[in-house]
Amino acid sequence: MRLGHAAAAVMAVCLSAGPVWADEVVKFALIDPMSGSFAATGRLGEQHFRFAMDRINESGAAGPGRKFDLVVLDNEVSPEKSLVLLRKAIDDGVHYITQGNGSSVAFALTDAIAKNNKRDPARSAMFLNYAAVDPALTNAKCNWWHFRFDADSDMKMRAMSSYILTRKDLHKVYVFNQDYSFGQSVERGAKEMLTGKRDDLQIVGAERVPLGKVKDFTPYIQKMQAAGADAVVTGNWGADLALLVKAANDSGFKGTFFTYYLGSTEVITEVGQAGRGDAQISEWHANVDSAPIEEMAAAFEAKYHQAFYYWRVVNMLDMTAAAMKQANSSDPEKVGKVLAGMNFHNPLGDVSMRADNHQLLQPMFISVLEPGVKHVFPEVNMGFRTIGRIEPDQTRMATTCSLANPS
Amino acid sequence: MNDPGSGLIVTGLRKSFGALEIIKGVELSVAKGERHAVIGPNGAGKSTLFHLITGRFPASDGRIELDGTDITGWSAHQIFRAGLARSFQVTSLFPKLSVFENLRCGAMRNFGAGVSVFRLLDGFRPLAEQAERTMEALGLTHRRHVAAGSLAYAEQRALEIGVAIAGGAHTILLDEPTAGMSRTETERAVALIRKVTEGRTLVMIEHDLGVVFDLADRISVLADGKVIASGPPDQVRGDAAVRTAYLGAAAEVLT
Amino acid sequence: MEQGLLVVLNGLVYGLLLFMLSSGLTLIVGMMGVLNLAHASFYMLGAYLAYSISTVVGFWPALVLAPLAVGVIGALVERYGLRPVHRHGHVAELLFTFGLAFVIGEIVPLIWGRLPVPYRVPAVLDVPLFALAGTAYPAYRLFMMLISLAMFCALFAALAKTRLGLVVRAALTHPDMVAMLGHDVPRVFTLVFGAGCALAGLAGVIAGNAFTTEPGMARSLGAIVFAVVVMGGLGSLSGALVASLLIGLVQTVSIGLDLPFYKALSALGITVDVGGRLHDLWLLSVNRAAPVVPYLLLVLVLATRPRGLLGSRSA
Amino acid sequence: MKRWAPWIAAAFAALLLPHLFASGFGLSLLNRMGIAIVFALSFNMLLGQGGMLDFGHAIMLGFGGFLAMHAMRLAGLGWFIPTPLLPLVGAAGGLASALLTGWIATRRDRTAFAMITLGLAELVVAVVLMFPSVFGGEEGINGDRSDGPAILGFDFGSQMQVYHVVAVWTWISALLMWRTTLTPLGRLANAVRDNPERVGFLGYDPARVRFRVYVLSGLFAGIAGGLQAINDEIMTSGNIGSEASGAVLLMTFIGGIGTFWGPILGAVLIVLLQVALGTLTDAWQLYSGLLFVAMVVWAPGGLAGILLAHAPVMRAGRLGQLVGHYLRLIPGFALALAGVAGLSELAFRLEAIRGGASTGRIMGLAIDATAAWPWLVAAVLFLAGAALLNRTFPQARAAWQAAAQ
Repeated sequence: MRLGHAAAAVMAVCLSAGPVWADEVVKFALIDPMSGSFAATGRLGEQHFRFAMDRINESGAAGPGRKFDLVVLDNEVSPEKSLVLLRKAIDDGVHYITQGNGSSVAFALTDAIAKNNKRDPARSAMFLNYAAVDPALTNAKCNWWHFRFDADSDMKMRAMSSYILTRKDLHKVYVFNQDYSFGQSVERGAKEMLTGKRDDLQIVGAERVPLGKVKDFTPYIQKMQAAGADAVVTGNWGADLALLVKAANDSGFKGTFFTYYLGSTEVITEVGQAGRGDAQISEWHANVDSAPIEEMAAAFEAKYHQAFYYWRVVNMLDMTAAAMKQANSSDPEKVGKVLAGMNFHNPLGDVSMRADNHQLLQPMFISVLEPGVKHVFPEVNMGFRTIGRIEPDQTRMATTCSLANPS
Repeated sequence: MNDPGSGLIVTGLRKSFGALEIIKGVELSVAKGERHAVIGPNGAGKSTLFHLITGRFPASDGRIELDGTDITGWSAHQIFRAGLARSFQVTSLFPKLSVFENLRCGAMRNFGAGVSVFRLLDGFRPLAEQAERTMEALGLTHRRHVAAGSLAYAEQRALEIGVAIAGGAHTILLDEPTAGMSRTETERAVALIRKVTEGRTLVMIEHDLGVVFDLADRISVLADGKVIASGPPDQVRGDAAVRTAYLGAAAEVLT
Repeated sequence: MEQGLLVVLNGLVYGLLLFMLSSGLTLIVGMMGVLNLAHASFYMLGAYLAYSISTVVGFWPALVLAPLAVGVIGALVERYGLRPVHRHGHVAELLFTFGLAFVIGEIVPLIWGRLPVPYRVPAVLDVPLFALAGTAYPAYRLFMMLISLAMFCALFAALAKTRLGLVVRAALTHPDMVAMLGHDVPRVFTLVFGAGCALAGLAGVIAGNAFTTEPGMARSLGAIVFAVVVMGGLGSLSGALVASLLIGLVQTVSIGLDLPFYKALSALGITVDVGGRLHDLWLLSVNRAAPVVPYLLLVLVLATRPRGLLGSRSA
Repeated sequence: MKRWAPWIAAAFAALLLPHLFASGFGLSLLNRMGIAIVFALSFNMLLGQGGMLDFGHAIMLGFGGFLAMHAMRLAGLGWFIPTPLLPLVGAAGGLASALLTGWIATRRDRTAFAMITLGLAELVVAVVLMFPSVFGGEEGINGDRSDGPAILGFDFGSQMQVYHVVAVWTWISALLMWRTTLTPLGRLANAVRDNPERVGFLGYDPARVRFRVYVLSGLFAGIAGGLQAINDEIMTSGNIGSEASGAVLLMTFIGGIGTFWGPILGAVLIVLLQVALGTLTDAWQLYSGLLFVAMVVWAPGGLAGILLAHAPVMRAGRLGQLVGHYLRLIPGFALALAGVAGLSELAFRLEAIRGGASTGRIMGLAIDATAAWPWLVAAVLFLAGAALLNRTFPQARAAWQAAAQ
């Protein structure tokens, strides 16, 4: 009897002590912040995973007798902690790793997973990325085991900037981001795609703040006001967005926010009425016209008393389940070979996973927070109204990535 | 008087704390090999004088010479290296270290061990032997492994002297070595001091006049920050100024 | 110009908040020589308790009750935790308060959750007070400033007029005298520790809703408070005030200066190779470097001038 | 010969351990323990042996780790830097950073020293984030340990090979640190800890003694950093920050700062708590914090101190007298522990349920944290245990005192 095995077995039992014992339980380790500044964001993600998994387990979408189970690991958005947790998950026999908050973490994970799979192919792991959107993850630092189900920040910026350019009432844009790879890529994208495109539109300021450290954004808002900004482009998420908008609200800032992540309840609550007219780019929002997802959102809300937000988590797990069913295996390499290049039909249309860089192409929506729409956030009595749909093919961008199948 | 430039010579020494002047121009001269006692009423500045000589405080003014070298303004460890060691009125040992280790620390510098990490301490034979010798002289050999902090008071006082002399410094300053001791303990301590300071220069602060007249070759009387008398015991005993100083102090205490 | 005024106002609010925290710590350090590493944890407790109390009876009673509760907790900690370790020396006390900060940091999320709690500014004060250069100034900020100033005056009055204050002041200026004060010294320690914690709690009450009340709030402020206390001089209240305002202003004003060093240097007539090995340094802007200032000062003051700005004794 | 026996035994144990714990989980655990042991021992060189409470000890580990990581990347570019020698690079990094920070910090002692290191910890993290090209900003920098030249066919990619690198370096470092305690510097460090002023009157500059100990400690912390770089293959600002420094303080103190080997106990225990308990419960940090505070108040000697207190009893052959008394402590202790654990677990679970977690399991048991009865049970357990301990503990202590005479 090896003690290590015994210990590992005990761990595994405790970890997987889910409600149902099935023929095969496929464990997914969610490595995201469950404490600290971004805990709310991580928890929201966890609820969506549980929701999506329950659906799949009920319908048997992953194949007969195959159930999904979630292991939640709190990384406090720290790359080095994430790697310790990744190690732990792999040691415990988890083959599917998923993460979304923080491209800094995603870089560490994708790199470590690639190394692990090379050294220990029997314990290969797949990285399902539902929200880390630094373009480099599917370009310079791409890796066969990484699949991204959210549009990258350049794809989103291209859609967003084309909308901003149509808004003739906007003249002075301030670019405000978190200081890490993702925020830097948003800033770079905004500068590239907005500078020199319209004579009466200029970027009047660009600034980055430490991730999750600033508690009072008032001085930054005052800088924006001093610069006369009438639009703010920001990739901030979680508390960094909520507090930013809260400070803007307190200081009477009149400009429009163009965001990536305005739609989460946490942020909406802080935004209040001042959010009217602020815009976001996303793959879904409550007023995208799709009855099946509306049903889903209602079910989610009934269960978790939160607004449904991460449609892409449901889509991601649905696609993974379908790939498992098709591969008739939960071996990550076999599943990955099906996922790469997979075409999938979901309630919003056809989506496809690019084979060359494992980036999902899906419809995107630009929407504006307004009253008088069908589904509103009760806190503010407003909801998002679509003002533009971007088809999957329009979001395709050139990639420097070249992927070879694992040996 | 003596061979100038030899022994310990203090000239015009002054020390103020803020506006308060404690040492007001002390002149002191201790010849090589001499046993010298510093006496005086409480608050005369005796301990402060020792602190100035040994580099604990910087002097405000004046000059301190050890064997012809000007050591004014040197730091404590430099003064020790020049050959001057001291003990403290309030026991100042290494409480968690054993008796043997305390003595070894006392001797370490002068028995060849620098701040080295390469050689093992046990490799310094003469150092261990010196610590053993001192321990034996102190009569503490049977307490060798006991932590200094757990020793009885008299033992701690003995060790206090031992740590000061273990390094073999040629000039030793003892600050009230017999303070708080019983009659018999004091006698033993005096014998010990006599034995271990053989052939060295000794300066001691002492309240017990019996001890002073027993041990000292010469005596200096410090009162109100100045040396008011200095000389062989008999001469000092008869000095009028000394009587006034002591009686004055006593009178003050009485009223 | 008006923009500058706003910046200064914000700096003052932040500085006064720091003072509220550091004044309590200064008292504790000055009297007892205990560098309470858990001081900012009491600030956090203040905010959380105020949140809980305000959900039941509203903000105004919480403004009084929460600091009192924190003060009582502090006094209990002193009596049953700190006093027993006192005989092991200052390092043991430091270790104790370090452990305490750690444990409070773990217990708070246990009780209130890991997410920020919705502790809100009372509606009466949640209005813009005036507008300067197109920027609204929230009334609550002024309220924070007033509370801080009121506390400052109350503290000085208490120190000047009450018997306890007399003892505390004596102990601050002549620490050795504490030993000679007689039998009630331990009780004075308990009171001072409790009062210091209550001040931290009060700071938590008024800052928790202006910023966010979340489990990390102690961590982000803890070290800064130390910087203030050490810079001001251990045991010096006026030193703490000066240092608080200084750091508050430096931190806030510097946010407005996103001037890279290489530009600042070229203004001084020095040109540097921006593409060279040190490009991180040259491209670093003043506002990014500013957060370092308090810690740099903390280290330098301790290493070179242990008495701090206005202190009379060494750390 | 007798003094070498533990070291030889440790070497054999190190050879044997990976075969007992050959699973990936077991090896990860062992690797973490080895790194933690080196780090904690280097920390105790300062706190236990030199009386320096360093709140920024992770700075030295971090610099060592970052330098080793850069060397690892150079190896990836074709430089001849064998992976097993990266800890030496780490040592250089630790040493360099110790020269810098030590030059400032060791001028002062005790509380002032502790405060300076506290400031340095904050300062260094802030500075590290300002230089992304060296330290990688929020992402940190990563490398591939198998990029180095293969030695005898080993590329050091697998966990098992990493284990052997870690084990060898842990053994060497521990031995060297132990040897340091037997040198003049080691003894002077003790003297400076006990009474810095007196050291000055014995011909040594106490600040200089502190500086040398600090620098040496930095060297070993750097080795730990190098090992960490090999094991994790990433270094970030988090490895340098005050949280990492706090963790090493916790484990060292819990193990016991009064002996050389105490920190080893602490490192093993805390890593076990962290990795083993960390999977079972979210509350391990609270447990280690409570343990730490309890130790500071009641057992400042740590675990090693408790064990050591029984050495005289054992020598006198009276350990048998105590067994009965100690057995009687167990029920009270177990009850109190179960109570505390139950309460914290319930609180954590309740918090998780509020946060949206659906499974209501505590350590594998289906207990509903929203109901009142589990709370009552836990509270009663705790109170009963405390009451029992209140009776049995003084008896046990009296028995120990009698036996230790």
